[in-house]
Amino acid sequence: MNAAAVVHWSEGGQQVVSDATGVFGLTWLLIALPLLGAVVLLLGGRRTNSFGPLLATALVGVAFLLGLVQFLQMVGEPAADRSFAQSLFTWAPIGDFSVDVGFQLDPLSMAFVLLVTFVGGLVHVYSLGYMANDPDRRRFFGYLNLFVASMLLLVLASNYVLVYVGWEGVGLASYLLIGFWNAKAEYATAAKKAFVMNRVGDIGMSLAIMLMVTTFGTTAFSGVFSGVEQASSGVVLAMGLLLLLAATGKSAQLPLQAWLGDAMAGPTPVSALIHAATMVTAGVYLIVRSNPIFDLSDGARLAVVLVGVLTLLFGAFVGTAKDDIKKALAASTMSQIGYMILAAGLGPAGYAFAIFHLLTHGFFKAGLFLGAGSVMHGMDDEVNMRRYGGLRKAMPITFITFFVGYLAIIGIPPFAGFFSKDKIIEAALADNVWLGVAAILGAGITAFYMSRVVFMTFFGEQRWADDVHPHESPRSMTVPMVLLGIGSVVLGYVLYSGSRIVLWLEPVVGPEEEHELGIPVLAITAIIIAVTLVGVAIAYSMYLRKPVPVQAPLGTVVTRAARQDFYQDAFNESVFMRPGQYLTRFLVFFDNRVIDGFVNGSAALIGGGSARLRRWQTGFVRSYALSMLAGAVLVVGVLVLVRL
Amino acid sequence: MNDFPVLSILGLLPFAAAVVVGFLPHGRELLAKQIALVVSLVMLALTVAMAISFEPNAAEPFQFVEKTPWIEQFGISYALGVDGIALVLIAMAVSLGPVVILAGWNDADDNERHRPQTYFALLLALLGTIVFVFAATDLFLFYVAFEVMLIPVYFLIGMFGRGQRTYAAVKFLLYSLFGGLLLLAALIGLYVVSARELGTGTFDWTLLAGMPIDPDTQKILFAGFFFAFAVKAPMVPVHTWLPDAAASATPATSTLLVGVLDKVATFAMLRMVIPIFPDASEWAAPFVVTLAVISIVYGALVAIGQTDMYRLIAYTSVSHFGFIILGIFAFTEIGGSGSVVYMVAHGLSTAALFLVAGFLVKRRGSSLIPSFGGVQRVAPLLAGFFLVAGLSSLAMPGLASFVGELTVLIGSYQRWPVAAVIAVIGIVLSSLYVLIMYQRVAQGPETENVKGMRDAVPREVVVFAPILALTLAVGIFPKPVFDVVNPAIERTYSFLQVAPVEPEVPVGDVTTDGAATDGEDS
Amino acid sequence: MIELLAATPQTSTGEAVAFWCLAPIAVGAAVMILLSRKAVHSALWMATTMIVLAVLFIMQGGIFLGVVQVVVYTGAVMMLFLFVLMLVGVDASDSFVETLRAQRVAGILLGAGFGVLLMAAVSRATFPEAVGVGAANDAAGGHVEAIAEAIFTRYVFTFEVVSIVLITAAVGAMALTHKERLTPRRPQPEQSVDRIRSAHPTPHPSPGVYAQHNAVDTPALLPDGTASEASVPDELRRQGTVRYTELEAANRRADEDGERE
Amino acid sequence: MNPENYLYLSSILFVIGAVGVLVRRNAIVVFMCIELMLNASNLAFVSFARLNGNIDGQVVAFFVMVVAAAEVVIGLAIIVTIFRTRRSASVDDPNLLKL
Amino acid sequence: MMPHLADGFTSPTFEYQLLAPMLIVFGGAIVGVLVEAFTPRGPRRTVQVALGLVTLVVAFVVLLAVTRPKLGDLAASGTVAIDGPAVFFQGTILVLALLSFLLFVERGVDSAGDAFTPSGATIPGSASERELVAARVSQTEVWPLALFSVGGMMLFVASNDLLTFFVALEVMSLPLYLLVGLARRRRLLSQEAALKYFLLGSFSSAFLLFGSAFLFGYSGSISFTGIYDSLSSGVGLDPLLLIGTGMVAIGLFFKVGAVPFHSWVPDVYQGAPTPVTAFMAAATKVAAFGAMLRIFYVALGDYDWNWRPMFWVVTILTIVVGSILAITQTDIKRMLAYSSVAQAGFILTGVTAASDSGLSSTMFYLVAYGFATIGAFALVTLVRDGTSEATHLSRWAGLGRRSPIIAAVLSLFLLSFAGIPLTSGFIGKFLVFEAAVNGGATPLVIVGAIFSAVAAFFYVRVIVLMYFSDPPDDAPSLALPGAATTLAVAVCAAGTVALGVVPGPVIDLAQEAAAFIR
Repeated sequence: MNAAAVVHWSEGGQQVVSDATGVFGLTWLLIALPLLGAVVLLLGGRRTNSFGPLLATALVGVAFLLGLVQFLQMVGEPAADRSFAQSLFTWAPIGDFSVDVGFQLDPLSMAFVLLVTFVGGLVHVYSLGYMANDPDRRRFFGYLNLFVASMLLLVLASNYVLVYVGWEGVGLASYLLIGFWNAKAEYATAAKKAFVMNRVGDIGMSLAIMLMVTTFGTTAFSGVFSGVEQASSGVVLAMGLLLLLAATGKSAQLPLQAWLGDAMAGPTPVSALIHAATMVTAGVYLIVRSNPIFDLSDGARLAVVLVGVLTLLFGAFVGTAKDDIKKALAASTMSQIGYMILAAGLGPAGYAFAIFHLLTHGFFKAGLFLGAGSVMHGMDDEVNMRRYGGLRKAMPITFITFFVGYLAIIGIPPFAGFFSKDKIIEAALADNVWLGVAAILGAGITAFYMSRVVFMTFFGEQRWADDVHPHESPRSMTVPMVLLGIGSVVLGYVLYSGSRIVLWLEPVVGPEEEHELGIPVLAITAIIIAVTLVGVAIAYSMYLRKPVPVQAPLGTVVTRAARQDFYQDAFNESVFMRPGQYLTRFLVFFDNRVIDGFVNGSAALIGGGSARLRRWQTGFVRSYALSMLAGAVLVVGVLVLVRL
Repeated sequence: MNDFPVLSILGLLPFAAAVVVGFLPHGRELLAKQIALVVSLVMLALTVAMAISFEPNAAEPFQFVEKTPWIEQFGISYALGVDGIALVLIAMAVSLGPVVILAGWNDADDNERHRPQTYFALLLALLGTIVFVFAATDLFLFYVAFEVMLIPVYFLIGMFGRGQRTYAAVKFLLYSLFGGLLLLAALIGLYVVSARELGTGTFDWTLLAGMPIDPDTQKILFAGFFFAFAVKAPMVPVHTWLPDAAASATPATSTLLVGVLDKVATFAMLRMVIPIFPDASEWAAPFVVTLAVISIVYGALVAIGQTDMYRLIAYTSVSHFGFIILGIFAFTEIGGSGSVVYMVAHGLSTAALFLVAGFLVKRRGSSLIPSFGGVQRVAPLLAGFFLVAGLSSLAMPGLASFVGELTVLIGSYQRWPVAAVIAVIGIVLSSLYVLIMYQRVAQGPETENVKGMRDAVPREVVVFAPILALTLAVGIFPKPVFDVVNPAIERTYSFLQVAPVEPEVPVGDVTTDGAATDGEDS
Repeated sequence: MIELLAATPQTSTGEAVAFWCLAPIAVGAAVMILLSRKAVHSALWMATTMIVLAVLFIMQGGIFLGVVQVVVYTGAVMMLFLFVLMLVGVDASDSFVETLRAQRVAGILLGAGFGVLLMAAVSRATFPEAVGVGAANDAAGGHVEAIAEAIFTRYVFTFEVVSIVLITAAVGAMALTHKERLTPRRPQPEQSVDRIRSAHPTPHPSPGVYAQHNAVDTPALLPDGTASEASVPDELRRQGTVRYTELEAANRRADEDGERE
Repeated sequence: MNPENYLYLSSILFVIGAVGVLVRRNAIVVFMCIELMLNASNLAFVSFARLNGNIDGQVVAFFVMVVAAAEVVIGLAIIVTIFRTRRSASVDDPNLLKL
Repeated sequence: MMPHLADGFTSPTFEYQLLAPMLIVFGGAIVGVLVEAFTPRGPRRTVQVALGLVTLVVAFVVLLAVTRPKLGDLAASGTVAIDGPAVFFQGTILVLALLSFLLFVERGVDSAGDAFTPSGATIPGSASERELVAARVSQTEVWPLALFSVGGMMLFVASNDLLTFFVALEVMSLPLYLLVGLARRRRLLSQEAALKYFLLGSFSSAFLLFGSAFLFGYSGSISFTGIYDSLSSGVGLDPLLLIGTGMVAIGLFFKVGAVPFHSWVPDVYQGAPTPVTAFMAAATKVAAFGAMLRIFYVALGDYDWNWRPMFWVVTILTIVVGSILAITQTDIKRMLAYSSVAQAGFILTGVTAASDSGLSSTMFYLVAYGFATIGAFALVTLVRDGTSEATHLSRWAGLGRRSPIIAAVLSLFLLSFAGIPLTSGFIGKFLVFEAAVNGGATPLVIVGAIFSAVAAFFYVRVIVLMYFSDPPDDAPSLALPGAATTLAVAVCAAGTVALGVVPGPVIDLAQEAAAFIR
């Protein structure tokens, strides 16, 4: 739609962004298809009850196929020509400033398109079974479609404003889906909490956009990235930190991580899709996408690294203490995204690995969540792992797929997670020894808590209640799980071999920076695997060799703290919520009593003055004469005074 | 353009209809409503026709100009005309006309004291004054419309309101009069100054705008104008009339009052305050911006603490008006255009909120938030409306307010970064007040209170649909609005001395979407 | 005499002596108006002041005015005052207890303040040489002629308008005091004839006779114990303030109840 | 002697009259005090006539006497009317109209 | 001596064309007195009514047809100035008087007759009073008295020397003292009002007269022209000028009801028969302001920097106290009385401008105010409790539903008082404020604006009562107005709207007329 090829700077050299033609010209359809589904389902009312869910699933499927076609087409292009721009219309033109509704399809967004549509499609299919008996499932599928559309908009947008639109859109979808069963008051609260905390992060996004417009006069990626070199270092640092703030909100990183655990209130497919595979990784996408900004600011990258490493440990510790299977997985998600953020913070050395881990994680974590959903499905929505045990016989497919995901996440070769996590840890070690140590420690804890989950759920004696009859889930649910399981097995190697992922992303994030490692790579891998096995062993000794009590033991101080998410909610409550409530209450009082009181008080004062003055009107003619004489003195006095 | 006096007809038609409707005998209530609806639709058609033949980039400031001498001794004329800003706001107001009439269809039916005829006559009269107030290019005529506007609202609140309607009506009127009379004093001062500067005194905007006035005088006159508009807008700390008025008025009245009428103030800041008192505007801008930011945060915080839906919505408006004023006083084109879009968006979102809240309140008989709970279980459609209205209020992308809020923030950040940074807190607070209200009203288990509540009836759907459509239209494709507004904003700020804000690192020529030429030739 | 007093612009010693004798009298009499308990005394002090003022007028060349002052003011107006005083009770005397709080103190203070302002103004004015009315008189051919000329030429319209004031006074006094008769006064013979023809040739019983109270509003009791309405003045009956005995009141209530049923 | 002395006298009489209006309760006396004020004014007029050599001052004084006479008639008529109704000539008694 | 006198006597000139309107009114009044004396009681009232109305109409016609074309001259040897303002004010007074007379005529609203007692001489509540009521006698002296007063007002605004000024004041006032005491209902209040008005009025006249003496002493002349001429010369006598200015002002402040000389206003307005109240509130105010403008603009025209501070103080006091006091009133007549005090303050704002625009704006305001005031008081006569007017505000609750037209028209007048656009009051306020700002009295305008809002409160309170409250159980009856009242109210309402919507012609008139001659 726009002028022909314009130049897009990237550290890797010249990247040509060409006008989207051919199949790339259909990029807008990627978003439009699920959006259409959402509109039809949400506005169509009860009429669409019968075919709505299927339609929604089909539309996402079509989008996936379209993405696949585009991918194949893109693979055929030379590496430098893999970026395509499409501008639909000008959204807000004001003087020299203007925002287009425009998309940029390049290797990075392509990866996300495939992830989102594939996992999204599978989750849709899964949901057909999982939500089969929910009276509101039409709405559910509408929301899911809305989410997919927003997520695609987020990753396809060619400027930050449009990213922000998608950003908020996924937030809204997340809110709607977390609160899908809002008849339960806590669920509604959880949804609200997620939305509000996300909005806190959005402050960063808004401010970053303002800063960009002020600095560059545009928010388009091309414009911002080409101008960023000339911007002052303070501005670049500020932009980086603001984008990081946005990322922490969406990706549940410290200090805005508190919502994710509660978000498990949503139906499990939602947790799989939104709160594991896609939306929560948007922060990683944002940082990687903004790589020209982070490349230029060591300070911003340091902040990113710190957030990542702290969150990965935090999430890991929390994960060890949770008895709720979904919450344990949520903590794990938090921790794994910590890895990604950490990688992204390492700069050119880590961008590709962040995305790598993001993709593999998308598969195995989605699979794990779907597995958990399957378990819950068979266990009458019981989420407490202390009430599980020995389920591997009752639901073999679920067990196998779950176990594959488990192996992937703890990083056992050759499962997917092994490759991606290993790369991150290597990069971290190369950057700073302590970072590496923390990352390796995190891997160990990951192994421990994930083993704990697997052991408590599928191994050991049965601990479920008498009236529960575990059974395998229907085909619609198991097929997606199997597909994701396959992905968890092969995706790592596929992307790793020949540095495929690195090369694929090179046009966007630049070439991988070679890092110097003091010790051989194999040694590191060995150490990591060793630590992982130690974690598994500890879990084995604690949860498989000893019976798991149905009532959770009190535990140590640390355990208790971890169970409470290290008192993050208590902290938020006492530092923000309570004072906020007091402030609000005070201001309401202030408004009613002081401001309005002042107004009403003035009125009363005038009224009172009137009543008092009125008493001068005594009805005695002599008093009136007196006031007249007083007036005479006044009048003549004023006249005389003027002459003085 | 042509000689067809479209603005006069647009303004006078509802008055004529109001007289007819007001004098309809008992028993003809339905006819009254129908006339009102038809007239409002005719107005809408006229406005659409006007908008189509409007030329955004015309050289002269006003189009559809009409001018007849009125009080020649004082250079007062009956002068009408619209620029882009006025056109957009008239369009917004007139679009809400049929919506509001339909929404208030049964509002006056069970009123023991007063007849529906009166209700609809007052609504029509209000619509008429609104047209005049936006279309007047003579300041005196503007003032007349500005004050006359109070009368129908006053009666609408006092006659057809609920609760403390008398208190609210009187408070509204006195507040407005207080501001209005100071405005009158300032207006007279301006006239006297114009007589000195131009030889003959005048109230003609085209002569007054950009007229040299010595700075001290400007400051005094500015104070008079600004105070009146701050009361109307409403800004903290002169806002307390609004919650009372909104809590007592019918939703239809509140919609027009908050959604449209209060825009007069922000409109007048752009139309009058800045072009006529540019120096004083620059001088006072830090103060105004501070107040605006206080309004944003304060309004939102107090909104969070409200237990009455109507009052809550009123306080959200205080917050939103803070954004609008912040945008205006950013003195950047982005901020200015953004604030106009925000005005439109706020009109729509407030309309949606008030009207949907009204549907709920009508069913429940109470506007207190705790008297609801779990509405979604019994009336999912209504709850959905409510949520969408709320999202519109919290500036969800895709909806109109987002466009306004984002551009306002960008525009104000360019000039007043600190203010913009504080104002951004408003977006968190807005999600709090909207979602808390939605949660308490619509979510959670179905409560005794809402048992048997009927879901939205077709009339309500018809009321909500156009608002939603407009909100989405402006949210997704705001360009037509910007195209119309931009030239007017540019003209407005051309009176100022402040340097336009230039990007530090201009990269306009290499963007894919930011090219300066995009607006015209794509 | 006329020349002596009127024509001199400057005050002669004689005038000064006269002034210093008369002025204290005028002030004293004026003060006495305020201090006299009885209104009629005040009126007399008032007359005193007026006469003194008449002399002062004459001393300043206002001979005609002085005469008018005595004739019209002291003669007619003061008599009117006295007449009305007689009408409302010549003995009536004011209580000297001030009922309005602080009225007297405030009045005197304000009066003093006002007086100071006035006199300060007069004292600060620097008057030119007094001209005297002599020249004006001479121009017209004499004092009375001068006044006459002013009245009948320059101020003739005003003079005629003054007549309106007088007419107003007359009409007003009539309106407030004259009661119009609706029916011609009936001659006494006719009244006595009517009396004999009526049911009550004898005088009505006087109120209170045979009743508990001897007051006008208590009706007389007839021998049968009922009250005689005729014994109370019509006025009271109309006002409904007739005081019945308890027994009678009870009977009446019973009657009324009966009627209602 | 200085002719201004007449003005001092006039001022004093005027003030005494004014104070009399404030402190006396009998309507007729109050009214007399007002007449005293008018008389004081007349004295001022006559004195100024002499100071300025303009006979008009005396003419005014003459008219004032006529007008005052008429005023007295009306005033006394009003007082008499009130007296007939209330049996009192005190200006303090009629005070139904207040507040 | 006689021959001498004959020699020096020059016949006074009498410009009949200029004086004709006044002469007609006075003549009509004198004929009225004769009618009083010689016409039998039966047709007497009819004759008086006809005579009164015809006199006013004829005077108005003559004023427009004969006097107006000739204006700009002194008349009657310079004692009267028939200039633009004089003719404008005389015309206004005649029109307002005519409207008030229509209320005098009305017998339809009170079952017993018109608003006046059948006989002022009877004791209230006495048998003889009842007898007279039963016979439907009326006190027809009201008519010539009112005409006298009208004539006095016309002379008051035209008088060009201190003597005529004083005499006109008395001609205007004396009949009013009497009229106030002649109410049919609540006669005790009426008589009390008359006594208060009379005593305080005479008191203020004495001040005015004393001040006149000092002005005369300062200038050596009683003509306004003479005073003006001497302003520059008599430096040593300045203190006299100060005292004179102040005390003359006091007399006029009293007449217009400015604070602190206002205390009579509420009592007298409440006690007087309502038609008389309307007459006083409208016409007297016009006359008093007319005279005030003349003396301060003509005689003291170049002295304004000296008297303006005094006006500032009084204006502010008047606006503030009038507005504030009206808030707590519970009687509608008293409320309107305080409103008229506050309005006097706004008019004074215009006077303070001391310029031609101050003059013309004041003129316009007075016309606007006059119409609205007469209209408002006319409506007060219509709401009745049994026999007398229901003036307590609580009795007016819910009137909007019971009688939409009365309520609507009253609201119109109240909104006009409050200065809401599209009513005459707004234009009036705009004009005086404009004049004041132009004349450098901006602070006054700000005070005026602020207290306009306070004043609006009590006007609005009545509207609230009428429309937003429920009527009391024993709601007062609503009298059906007769033709006369209807006509008066209609004219007032039409005037109020017309002056608000198309004020141009009247502003033109006022501006053209706004030139005093000296």
